[in-house]
Amino acid sequence: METAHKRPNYILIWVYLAVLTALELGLAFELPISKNVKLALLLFLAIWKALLVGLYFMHLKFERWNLRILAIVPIPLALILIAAGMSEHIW
Amino acid sequence: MAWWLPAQASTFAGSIDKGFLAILIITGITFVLVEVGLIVFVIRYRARPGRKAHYTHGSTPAEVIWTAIPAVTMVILGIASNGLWVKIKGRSSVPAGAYTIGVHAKQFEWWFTYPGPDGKLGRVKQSLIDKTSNPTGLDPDDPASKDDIVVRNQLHVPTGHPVVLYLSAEDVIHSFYVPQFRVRQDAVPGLEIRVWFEATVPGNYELGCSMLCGMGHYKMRAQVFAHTQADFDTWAADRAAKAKGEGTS
Amino acid sequence: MTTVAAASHTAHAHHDDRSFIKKYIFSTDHKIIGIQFLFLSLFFLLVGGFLAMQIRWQLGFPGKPMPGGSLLPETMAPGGVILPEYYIQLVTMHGTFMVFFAIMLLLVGVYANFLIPLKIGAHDMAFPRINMASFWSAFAAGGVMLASMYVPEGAARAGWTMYAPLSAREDLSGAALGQQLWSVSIILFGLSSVLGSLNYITTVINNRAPGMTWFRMPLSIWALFITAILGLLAVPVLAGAAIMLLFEQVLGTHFFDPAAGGQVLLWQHLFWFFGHPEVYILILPAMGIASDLIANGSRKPIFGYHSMVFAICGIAFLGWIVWGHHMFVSGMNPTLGSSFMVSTLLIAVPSAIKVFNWMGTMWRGNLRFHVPMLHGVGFVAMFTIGGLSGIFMAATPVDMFIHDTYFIVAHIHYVLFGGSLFAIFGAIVYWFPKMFGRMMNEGWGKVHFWLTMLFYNMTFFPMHNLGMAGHMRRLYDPNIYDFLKPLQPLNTFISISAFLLFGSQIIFFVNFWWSMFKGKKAPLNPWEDNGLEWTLPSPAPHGNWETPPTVYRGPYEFSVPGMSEDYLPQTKKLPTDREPAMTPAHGH
Amino acid sequence: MTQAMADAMRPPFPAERGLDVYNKKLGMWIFLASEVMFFGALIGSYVILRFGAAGDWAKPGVVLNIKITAFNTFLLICSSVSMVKAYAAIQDGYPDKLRFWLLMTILGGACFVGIQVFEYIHLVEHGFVPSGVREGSELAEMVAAGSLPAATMGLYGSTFFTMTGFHGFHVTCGVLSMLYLYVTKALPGKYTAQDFAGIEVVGLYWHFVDLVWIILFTIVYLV
Ligand code: HEA
Ligand code: HEA
Ligand code: CUA
Ligand SMILES: [Cu+2]
Repeated sequence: METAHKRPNYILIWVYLAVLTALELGLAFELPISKNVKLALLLFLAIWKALLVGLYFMHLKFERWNLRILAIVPIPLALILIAAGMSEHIW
Repeated sequence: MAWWLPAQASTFAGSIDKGFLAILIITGITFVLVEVGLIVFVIRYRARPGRKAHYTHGSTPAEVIWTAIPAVTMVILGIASNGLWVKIKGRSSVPAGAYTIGVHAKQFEWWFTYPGPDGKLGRVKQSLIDKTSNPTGLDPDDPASKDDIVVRNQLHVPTGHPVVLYLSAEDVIHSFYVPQFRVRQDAVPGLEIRVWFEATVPGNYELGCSMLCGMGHYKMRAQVFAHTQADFDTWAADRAAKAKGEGTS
Repeated sequence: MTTVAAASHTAHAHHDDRSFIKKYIFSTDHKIIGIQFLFLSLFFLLVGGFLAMQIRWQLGFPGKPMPGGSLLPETMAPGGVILPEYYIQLVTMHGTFMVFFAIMLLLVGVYANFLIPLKIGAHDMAFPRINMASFWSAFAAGGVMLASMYVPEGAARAGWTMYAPLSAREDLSGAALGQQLWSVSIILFGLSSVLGSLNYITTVINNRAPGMTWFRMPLSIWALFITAILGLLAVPVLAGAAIMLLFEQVLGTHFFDPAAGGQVLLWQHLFWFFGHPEVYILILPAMGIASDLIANGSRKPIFGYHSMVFAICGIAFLGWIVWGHHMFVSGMNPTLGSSFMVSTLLIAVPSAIKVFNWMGTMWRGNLRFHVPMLHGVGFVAMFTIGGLSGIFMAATPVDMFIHDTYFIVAHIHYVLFGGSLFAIFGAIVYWFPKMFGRMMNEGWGKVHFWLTMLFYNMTFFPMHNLGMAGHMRRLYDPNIYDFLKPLQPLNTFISISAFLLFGSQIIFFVNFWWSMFKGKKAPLNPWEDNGLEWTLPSPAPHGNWETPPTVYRGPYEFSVPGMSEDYLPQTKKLPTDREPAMTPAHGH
Repeated sequence: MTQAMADAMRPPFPAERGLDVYNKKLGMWIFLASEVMFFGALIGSYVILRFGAAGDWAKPGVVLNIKITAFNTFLLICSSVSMVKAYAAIQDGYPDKLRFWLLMTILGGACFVGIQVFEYIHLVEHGFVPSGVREGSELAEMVAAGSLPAATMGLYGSTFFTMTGFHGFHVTCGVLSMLYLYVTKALPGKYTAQDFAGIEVVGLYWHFVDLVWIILFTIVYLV
């Protein structure tokens, strides 16, 4: 089968990841922003990076839908568990 | 009767038993439906020569019916039970002015702390706990703890007056359980859990630990004395007097 | 794949030149692995049974020397009198063996392995070597668990639920090595069941024969498939928890240690987040198998096949959001309790669909009461009781009273013995010919069924009353409590019934071994069933089919009007049947 | 686009029924699903414990060395890229390029593990252990001095070593399996543009491990 199909520019994604990591590091130092904002930003960046890896390196972006479902199905379950565990402390 | 629900001796024992019976009726009907149905089918449709089964892949109306009925029943049951649940265990369910008692569980005994005349329980610190001199870790620096009465394996409660227990556990999880009061609550290390009840019938009951807590779990038993308010006051009074005498018992 | 694989397998099937070791010990053949699992799990079922007998002796005749008990070491039963610390080990190991190593292995180990390829028309599992690894790690796990009973200070003793901190602190539980071995064994077990699950899921998705569309799969396969998903996602959580517990025991970590900020309830959340899906792992395959047995016994298509499938999925889904019903009085956030109650109650709905559809299947059928059918019907009757008792416990206020009493124990055994185990007995008899080429004895099979049914109810039904009277679980000697003294006669009655129950299992034991060697040779299709597995000789050759069979219809086409026999195999091509598309998995 | 791409992304094996994804790859994805739950349990416990902890957590950088770990993170990301390069190489039919990139990946992973071991030794020397803080160690003094929260150091140690330890274990497994493929298949040149399942599957695993680290690095080292 032909292999001259277009494929994501892996180097570009690598640059993305490096930059985002750098940003995260910047956030790690004492900054004039509230703890929660910082937390939110860090999580946002982490998820962004995770998505890049998942979508391009693991080609989820190019897989059929039912394989994508398979890949994300456990995540809500894990979140339910965490949410329940945390709810112990907010009542 | 020993093989049925124990006597009711608290305000919500009655409603819990009602819930139990309601479910017993719902499930009882279902039970009869299913089991009798099975028996009838087994007899009626047993294989007989020359007979062929009725060829069908099902019936949507029938399935809708026997999906909908349980669904509705369950939702109603859920709503009904939740009302009671909130009354008993809800965050703000503890009646105002309830008589406070501290309950400290450890392998394999129960320690009860009564507030004494000032009606206030003293502060307790795990760090202060000492097997012989200070079993519950009462903090002597806290004025409220001065007149507190600490009793081993004997729970005294007034009837007709709500009681709120502050459950704490020293080592592992234990569980506070008085069948006649229909009250059960785990005592969890690291948590202070409030549980309340109001005894109605004076008498002697048994408090059992209902959470496996080690090899002595089976004998982690305490006596419960439900007094009339008057008797309770006299008991508390002479306990307080004694306490003045020789500190904690 | 088809052609290639088929060719290579034909070679196998014809002259099977594998050495004995490769063929029967380190085999990669799903059928052999299934049989290995069968022996392993039945062994553990027996062990669990023996432990139960000792439990019952202590409860029925507290403090009396147990017959043969003097064989036990002083640390367990001096002079044959069971010690409290030994009693809680008995209870813990009984629960552990029965849940993890008997029922779970019997259903997910034996029948997922044996049935999936045979019933979907595959040559073998997708990953035969991983399959073998799964068996041997389960074997290792079982070995470790068994060994833990023979270490000096005895086995784990915190109940099969292993609540921390009791399980984490040897100074409080009195057992160090025993507790650690439990954790190790469970970690190994977790590995085994993940390897198994990913194999089953891949196989069902990818390796179905032409024409075997999703909605032509037998309900047993549907159930095993969904169960595999539950196992895949739930067991790793248990493994993670067991790892933390092990670290707590050997590295002195503080996950569950409140003194250092750890949380005691964390263990319960982790355990039950696994634990409730686990109990559905223990029942769904039984439900699937029962569906097959009942349809065959009724000579009638399953009533509402599609809704049966959706009910399985519904139960599996709800199973993820109900775990808190084990923690109503644990000090958990009561608002959380309310939501867990509602989700739990809702499980009655898909279960209702299943129970009533089984009855619908029998309705106007032509019921043949061969032994598997008996067990199938017994399953429905008994599981219903167990399920209904679950409703009491699901209602939070009532559970506050009956939690951790024998009411729960009754529930456990009605769903697990009356449910799972009855279906398993049926399955063993039903597929015995496929496994060993011989039939199990019919007459003795019926005797075993009826005696078991009788003594089983005599044993476990009164436990409801014990629970209602307030009899706590895991209680070495109820007579400590005055209010439990009047229950002693009932306890003694239960114990005697339990001994008789165990006794009647001997019939099965003998029948099993006798039939394996002396039973009458099995005809090609002994139960006149439609399943693909019956198109093969018994026992089926390595690689099953030379070329995969073609499937023309669902598995439950019994008593089709206008047909001479009352069954219509899935592979039988009628003039009206079209050849299936080669990629059935996309819709049907 | 998706379908075309999907086919392009799938090595041209004899197509199997079902998901139109060959068994090995499907199996790996399913396995990864279980891994999500496994790490979900460990990470979830960390989140729950930290959320419920009395008193605050040690500040980032006080106990752990962020710089070296940041470098480690970068290393892992690079090894992910080299992995995907190896995959692309063989997909285009260049076994020699495959060998190079795969070797790079293995080296990257090995360095990561090495650095992590070094980090562990370092931490233990300073008194940071799974049970919290070792008596009489440097960190013990800091706790005494109040520059570290005494209340939560126990949890910190427990969760840190469990999470990073198991991640490290996964990396090690990845390195070993890649080494195995390198020696047994890549070197003999068994992989071709027609058959490179092993590379794609081990790649998926490797990227997942990288992905987990991205999360861990953020919530353990930076938050
Ligand atoms: C095979 C295993 C299995 C199965 C299938 C179930 C099924 C159910 N279980 Fe059970 N459960 C266990 C195994 C199982 N359980 C075990 C081992 C424990 C104890 C763990 C321990 O602490 O050691 C336990 C404990 C347990 C508890 C905790 C009790 C306590 O510790 O206080 C609860 C509470 O809600 C519960 C509820 C339920 C419910 C609602 C179902 C439902 O799925 C049942 C649904 C079925 C039906 C309802 C019957 C059929 C339906 C109809 C006939 C339709 C009509 C019905 C109505 C209208 C009501 N179970
Ligand atoms: C599938 C699960 C299962 C099964 C089958 C059983 C079977 C039995 N169980 Fe058990 N039980 C549990 C699961 C099970 N149990 C669990 C999870 C607990 C909770 C543990 C805890 O609290 O931590 C429990 C707890 C428990 C208790 C409560 C102890 C306590 O709380 O103090 C009691 C008390 O009577 C008991 C009794 C019995 C009895 C008499 C049997 C009898 O049915 C046993 C009869 C014998 C057999 C079923 C074996 C027959 C053998 C064969 C048929 C094999 C043949 C072999 C070949 C052919 C090779 N069990
Ligand atoms: Cu205390 Cu059981
Ligand atoms: Cu449950």
